[in-house]
Amino acid sequence: MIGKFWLKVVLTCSLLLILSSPALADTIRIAVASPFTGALAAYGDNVKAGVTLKVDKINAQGGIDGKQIRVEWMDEQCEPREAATVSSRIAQNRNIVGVVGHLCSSAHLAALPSYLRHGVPVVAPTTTAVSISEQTKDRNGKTWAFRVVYRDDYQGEFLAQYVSEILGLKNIAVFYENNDYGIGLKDAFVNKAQELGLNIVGQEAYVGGASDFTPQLTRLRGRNPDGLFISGYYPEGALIAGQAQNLGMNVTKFGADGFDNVDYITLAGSAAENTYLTVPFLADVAEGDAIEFLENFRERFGREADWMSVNAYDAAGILLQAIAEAGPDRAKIRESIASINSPENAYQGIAGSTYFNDVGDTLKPAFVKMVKDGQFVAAPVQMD
Amino acid sequence: MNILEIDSLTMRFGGLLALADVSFNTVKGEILGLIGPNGAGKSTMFNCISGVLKPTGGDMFFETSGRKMRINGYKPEKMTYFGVARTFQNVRLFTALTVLDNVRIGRHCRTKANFFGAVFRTRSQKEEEQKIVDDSMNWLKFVGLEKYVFYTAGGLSYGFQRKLEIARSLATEPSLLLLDEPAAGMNPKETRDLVDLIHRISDLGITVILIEHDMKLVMSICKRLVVLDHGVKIAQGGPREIRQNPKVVEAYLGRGAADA
Amino acid sequence: MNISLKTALKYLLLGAVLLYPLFAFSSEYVLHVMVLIMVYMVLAMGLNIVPGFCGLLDLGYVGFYGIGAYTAGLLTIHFGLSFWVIIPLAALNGAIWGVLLGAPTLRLTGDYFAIVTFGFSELVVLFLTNEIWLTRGPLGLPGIDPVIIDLTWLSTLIHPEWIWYWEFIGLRPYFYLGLIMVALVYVIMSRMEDSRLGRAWFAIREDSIAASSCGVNLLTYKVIGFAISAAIGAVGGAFLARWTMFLSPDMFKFWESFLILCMVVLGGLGNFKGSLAGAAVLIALGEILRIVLPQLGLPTETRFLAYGLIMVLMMRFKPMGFFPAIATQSQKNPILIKLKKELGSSS
Amino acid sequence: MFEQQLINGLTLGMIYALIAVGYTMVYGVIQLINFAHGEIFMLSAFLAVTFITVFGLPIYVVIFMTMGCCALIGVMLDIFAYRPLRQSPRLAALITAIGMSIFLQNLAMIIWGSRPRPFVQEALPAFLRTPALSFGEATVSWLQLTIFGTASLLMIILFLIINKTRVGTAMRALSQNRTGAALMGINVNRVISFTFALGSSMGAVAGIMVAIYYNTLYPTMGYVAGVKAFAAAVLGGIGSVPGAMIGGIILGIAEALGAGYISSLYRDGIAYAVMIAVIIFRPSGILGKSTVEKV
Repeated sequence: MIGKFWLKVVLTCSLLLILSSPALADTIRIAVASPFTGALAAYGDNVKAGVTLKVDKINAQGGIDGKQIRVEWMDEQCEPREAATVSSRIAQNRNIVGVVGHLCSSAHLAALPSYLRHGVPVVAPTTTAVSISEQTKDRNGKTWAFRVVYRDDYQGEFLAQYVSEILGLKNIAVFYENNDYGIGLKDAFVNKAQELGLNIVGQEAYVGGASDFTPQLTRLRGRNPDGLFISGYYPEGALIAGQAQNLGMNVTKFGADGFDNVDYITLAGSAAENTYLTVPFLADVAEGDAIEFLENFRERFGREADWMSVNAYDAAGILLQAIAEAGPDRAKIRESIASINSPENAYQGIAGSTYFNDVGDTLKPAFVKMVKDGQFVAAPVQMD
Repeated sequence: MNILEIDSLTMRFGGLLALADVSFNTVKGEILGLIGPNGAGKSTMFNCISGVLKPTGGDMFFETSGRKMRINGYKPEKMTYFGVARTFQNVRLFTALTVLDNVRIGRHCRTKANFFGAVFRTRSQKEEEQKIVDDSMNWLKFVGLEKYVFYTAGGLSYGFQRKLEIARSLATEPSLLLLDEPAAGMNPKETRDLVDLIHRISDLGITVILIEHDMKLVMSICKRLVVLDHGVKIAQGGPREIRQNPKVVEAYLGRGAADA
Repeated sequence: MNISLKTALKYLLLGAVLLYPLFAFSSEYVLHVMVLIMVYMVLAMGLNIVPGFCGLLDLGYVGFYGIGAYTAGLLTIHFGLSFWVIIPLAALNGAIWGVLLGAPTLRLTGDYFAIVTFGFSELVVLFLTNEIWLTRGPLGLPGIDPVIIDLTWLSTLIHPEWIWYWEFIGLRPYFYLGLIMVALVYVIMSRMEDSRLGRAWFAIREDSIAASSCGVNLLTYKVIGFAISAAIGAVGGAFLARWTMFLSPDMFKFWESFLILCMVVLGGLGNFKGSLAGAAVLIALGEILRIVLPQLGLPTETRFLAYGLIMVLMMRFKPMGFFPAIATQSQKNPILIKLKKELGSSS
Repeated sequence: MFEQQLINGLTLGMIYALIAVGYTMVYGVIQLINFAHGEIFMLSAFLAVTFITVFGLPIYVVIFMTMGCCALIGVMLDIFAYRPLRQSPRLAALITAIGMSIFLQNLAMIIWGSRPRPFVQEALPAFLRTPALSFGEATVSWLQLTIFGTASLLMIILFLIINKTRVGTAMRALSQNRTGAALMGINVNRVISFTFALGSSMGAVAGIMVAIYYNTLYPTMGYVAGVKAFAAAVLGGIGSVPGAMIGGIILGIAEALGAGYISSLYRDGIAYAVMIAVIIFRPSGILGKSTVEKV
């Protein structure tokens, strides 16, 4: 029996070896690590769509140095442990020269050690957690991980300022998702809001994946706020908006980039009206390549692109530009990306120009959108 | 002198009165027969004595290590520890385990190795294991199953399963053994072996209470009988008295039979 | 002759696996999967005690795994305790929770127990998620130190110049540490199985009423079994914490309990050696499906579908798993080998 | 605010009660925790939306069609997954139930995708969203009233079926003693199938109501709702149908008040904690009765 068991182990291992062995070398391979299954698969799809458009575009133009780009889609379900497995697989496969990913900050944090140890350049399209900034350098002080999105503290502060100065609200109820994103965003918002003299009338938390928010909303309603800050993602946000409406809580709602998905309006229906949100990308102020991108996206996927797709498109663009400059070599690609460090040599993507600081973070302006007549439109007043 | 005293024992299941004010004694060393038609409350009586059921009224006293104590409400494992062992009407063996393992489990309450002994294989644990095997083998030889030590219990014939169950209960070193229909389903040869086995058990000084429908068997080995019917004790005495007791005849054969 | 060839082959394979990390061609990914398999081997062996040995469905095993992992993580971060001190502490903490949960609930029938354990593991996840002051909640617990072997105190005694301080970097040391852990748990399991304790468990599983009339205290032995199982789960968790160096409550969702239960069922309820195979097969299957399914044009969800189906079909056609033998360890006990010889010579 | 929390809790409780009767009836007749019951609840929501969007049927027809479909799924579940295991140890049946639950959940994910989707609002009468009653700060919407009404009506029908019909009598007989019932000429398998059908169709209505009430449906929705409904069944005394109704309502209110006044983050924990406490301190629940194993 023991013999049988070990036989199985060895067979399995050899099978895995075969499967992970190098393929033909006339392609350049990059990996995209995101959740493609599980609760957050919907977001992963957005990233996939953005990267697909970029890669197909480059391939249609003849690839890089005549080599086609092949993308390995790595599903990590937004779970840290899975992400650690996936990152070690990517790091191990020397044919993969760079990564676009991960989607979730927690998965990204779990995956980073492997990338740093083995020297794999990573460009993250959507991870906004503040703590990532401390984990991007390897032992020799080289930055391997970059992100093309602003940090939570920035958009939280931005929102507080916008709410106070542009919307002119006074009494804010805060409803946040109890996770890294929701808490990080909320803390930055609350600090800045108090600094600005806003009155935070109540803070309530919810758990991701819940469907009934009435108990907390009932409590918040009792404090008579004139604005409701929902610090979380759109699936819960849409339900919260709807249930707030059912409870007769007709206040201005606002959220951050987690709300930027047309499904927010589909799910919340009329309750979505009068919701403001910050986004790293605004279709209405798009120009040039961005307009072309949006049209291509609509044509290809039959839905409107959201900022995740846009950022994924740009992240892939930065990685591929570095590959084109430095060739398929991980260390050289890293150097090429790290050299994009000032406004002068910034990467011109569809979400504006991107350049990185020492820890791979980027400074990008935030835009404000709102829901009006069942549509996302640019808010009448933007803030710089 | 009495090893077990049952004093107006009552067992009620909701509206059903399974045992009503039953009293009898068991003398140390005897083979007592507990008989009665189906549904008379015999197995319920065994379940009360062995701790599987907690009686709703009355008292049970049992003599253990020279002391008489009230045993109402003790758990089965405690009763086994006190010295009451039993078999079941429909054999209950650990069918997936070997014959030897079944008997070794019977030694459980007389041994004491714990987790640490098991993991570190201490000297005392090893000695105890050796002793468990030796004792178990002795009991298997006693019932005549020494050829089937490594068979799976579920694979044995019905008669052998009965014997194994007896061996397992003997392994707990009882002073009182409750046998619930041990001869059911046995052929005449096996029944003869069983009679011999019960005598040999009695010779070891173990008191036996026997539930049995085979009247010939009961009458031949029991000096004293207690008869239950519908939860009530209707008679008590030697085989001859019982056979002639009109109440007993009526209970077994129905009203009118005694008059005829 | 035939047997010796088989044995030789067995040791050859074992040797190949043992030496695998040292070969130049060894892949970090395969190593990672192998270490993961080892973690699940430990978990599956530990879980097997409850449904396999005692016949009770435990749907909350992952709760103890999580308790062990967070115990290890927090003790490392806040007190900098050594891995070797943490392992027994984590096991103890797991066992304590096992007793606390088991003692009041194990007197109930198996179905109630199943649902209580399920509720417990969900409560553990809720606790880990919501008690941010302690666990940092969904942010996860990063920055756990790797395993360190620190023998500097010894080297100062022998030769002060020597630095005996070894930090586990990469997967190779964890591979061997994992092997040692699996081996230790294996030995503990085999010794428990072939003992008064193991026999009592099997008796409970086979027929609890007969077991109690053999003098087995049902509650005590169920609680002992549950606590030991919990302790083994916690050890697996502690290893995980020091290996991945990152913990988050998501890692301990119900799905994990189901996966481990799948391994136990596949390998055979009550056969802890089968659990080793179950763990290896299911983890490897997951990795293979991750690659194969998209190439067949199937969504990756299909693999979860497959696990559910495997369970249903196993129960229908092979309820005892692929390796149904139970309580076989005693056959290797010298006492029984001797007995067998005696019986063989006498007949 | 308290009144509002109470009303919200009551609505929630009515829905739990409808799911819980499915658990409790199945447990009554075959002593099995049918973990896949929550998945039937989830499937009903998806089926309803599919019927509306694909076939354009009106909501009243869809409700009955979905009830029928779910009843069928419940019966199939019993016939293909559980019936072959009637004589097996209970562990095997329990593991099968878990396996079926995971299987159905992932099947739904493959068919309909994992994205949450809204219920088709256009299919509903518009007045449902408007307030029906209001006292003090609290309001009751027409939707909530409809849920109370439908759930109460179904409970009464269920009660009549169990207590006044032949098949109901057979169900009760079966939960007392299966062998005895079979000897009395009851077709055991048919009664069990009927029980699954009845429980599943109740769960189907609950599924549609939840999808409408929260305006969302997703493949994992059956998992948490199912466990909470089971907790309600345990609270009321498993095997007892009135118990499941009472348990559901109590749990719904406890959850709403607990989330409102104690901790919203532990609201799921409230159900689990209640369940564990009941199982430890009063395993027979509010209306259940304890049973003794026959030796």
